[in-house]
Amino acid sequence: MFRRVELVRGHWDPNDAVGDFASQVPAAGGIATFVGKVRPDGDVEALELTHYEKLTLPGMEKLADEVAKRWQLEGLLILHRVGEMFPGEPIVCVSAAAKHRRAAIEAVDFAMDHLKSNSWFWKREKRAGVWAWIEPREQDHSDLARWKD
Amino acid sequence: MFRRVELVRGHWDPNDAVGDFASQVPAAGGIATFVGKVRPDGDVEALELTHYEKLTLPGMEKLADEVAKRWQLEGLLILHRVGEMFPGEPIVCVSAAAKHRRAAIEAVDFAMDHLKSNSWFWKREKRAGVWAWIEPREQDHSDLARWKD
Amino acid sequence: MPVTLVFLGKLADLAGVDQKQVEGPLDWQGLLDELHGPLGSAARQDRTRIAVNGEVLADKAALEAENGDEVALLPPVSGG
Amino acid sequence: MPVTLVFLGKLADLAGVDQKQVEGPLDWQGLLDELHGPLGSAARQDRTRIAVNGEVLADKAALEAENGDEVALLPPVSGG
Repeated sequence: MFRRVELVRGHWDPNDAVGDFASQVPAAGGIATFVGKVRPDGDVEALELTHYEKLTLPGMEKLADEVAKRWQLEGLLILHRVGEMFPGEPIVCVSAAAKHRRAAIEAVDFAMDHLKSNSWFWKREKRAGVWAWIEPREQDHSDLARWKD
Repeated sequence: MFRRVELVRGHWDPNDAVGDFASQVPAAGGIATFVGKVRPDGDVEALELTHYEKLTLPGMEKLADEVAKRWQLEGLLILHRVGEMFPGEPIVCVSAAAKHRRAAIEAVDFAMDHLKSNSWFWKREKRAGVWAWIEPREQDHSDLARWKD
Repeated sequence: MPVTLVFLGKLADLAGVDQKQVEGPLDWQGLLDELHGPLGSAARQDRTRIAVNGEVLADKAALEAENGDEVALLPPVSGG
Repeated sequence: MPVTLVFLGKLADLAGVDQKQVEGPLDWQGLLDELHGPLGSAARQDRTRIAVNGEVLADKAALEAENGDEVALLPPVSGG
């Protein structure tokens, strides 16, 4: 299985990454992708994602292991931006290639739920020049609960 | 809501289409995408998708109406190739842009299930120089049943 | 201008043509009279649908086509 | 080389620094003695986790760090 799991430290284009990924998985019948962006929500001026070197990327690798174990994939791409970014900029890109459609879509869905609520990222937003840390959201925990066996 | 629903008649790059689509939905927090290709399965030499002018595209438009009614989207892209194509070539691309992740992913999942089993396409494959029509698959009907209220 | 019959998918193979003109008016029995052998059997199958000018009939036995109409014979879609 | 404390997320704001060196060995009580005011309260919260050299402790009260170790204080991740 082709696999690419990385932290992205500067400006990037997830669409290019997905194009490269697609060329690596010629045997796949389908590729599902999710790209998350900094929502241009009213008054958010900037967003900063902090990570912890010793946990964040290793945690993403473990997540990739689990996704690869649960679904039969031809390829898996997990890219997550860190640092300071602005509304409209991409934060995360997950892409899964599989022989069958459902496997690809479910793998992306699962990886996104876990990246969002169970990965070592701390997020703060700047509004009106003031930074504030984002607390966990209840929605993320209910998203995650969907995958409990 | 931005919306693009089309039949594609020649060679195409879904990744370019998704890139264009993304630029049309600046307010979206996330974009989910599925791209289906002609599976390079052993001995399939070519695949031909027949459509019926008076039903196929109108049916895809109706499907887009239903998706837009069920989920709050910023944009919806449904592209489906017709004609003769070869293993590895893209057949279908569905992309949904939404404020929230789950809406985008579910909209794509729903649209794919309905495109695959409930749209006016007839498919035949060429193996060892001989064309044969593809019959409906049971799996498609069970995929579709997931969405019944 | 007569009624145009349009054959989709494998029905085009069975008909040997994609389209055929027949004189209207055309009802369900009249259509079956035009379709011989395996093509007639395929048309009778429950899962084969009929559309008139792009409207799929709920009950194909209710077919009533006039000259100028387009009658499409639709086998089950392929899926997958 | 002493123990390195690493403060993540809002704990870095409360600490006023991202990192701090303290003399080992360091157990849970020793760590709390280093963390004053709101930082100490945040560290005590159930949802704040502790990692030693990249291994998250199941029970943070079992902390046993030696000189050279890196002890990270991890508030709840942000999600969304």
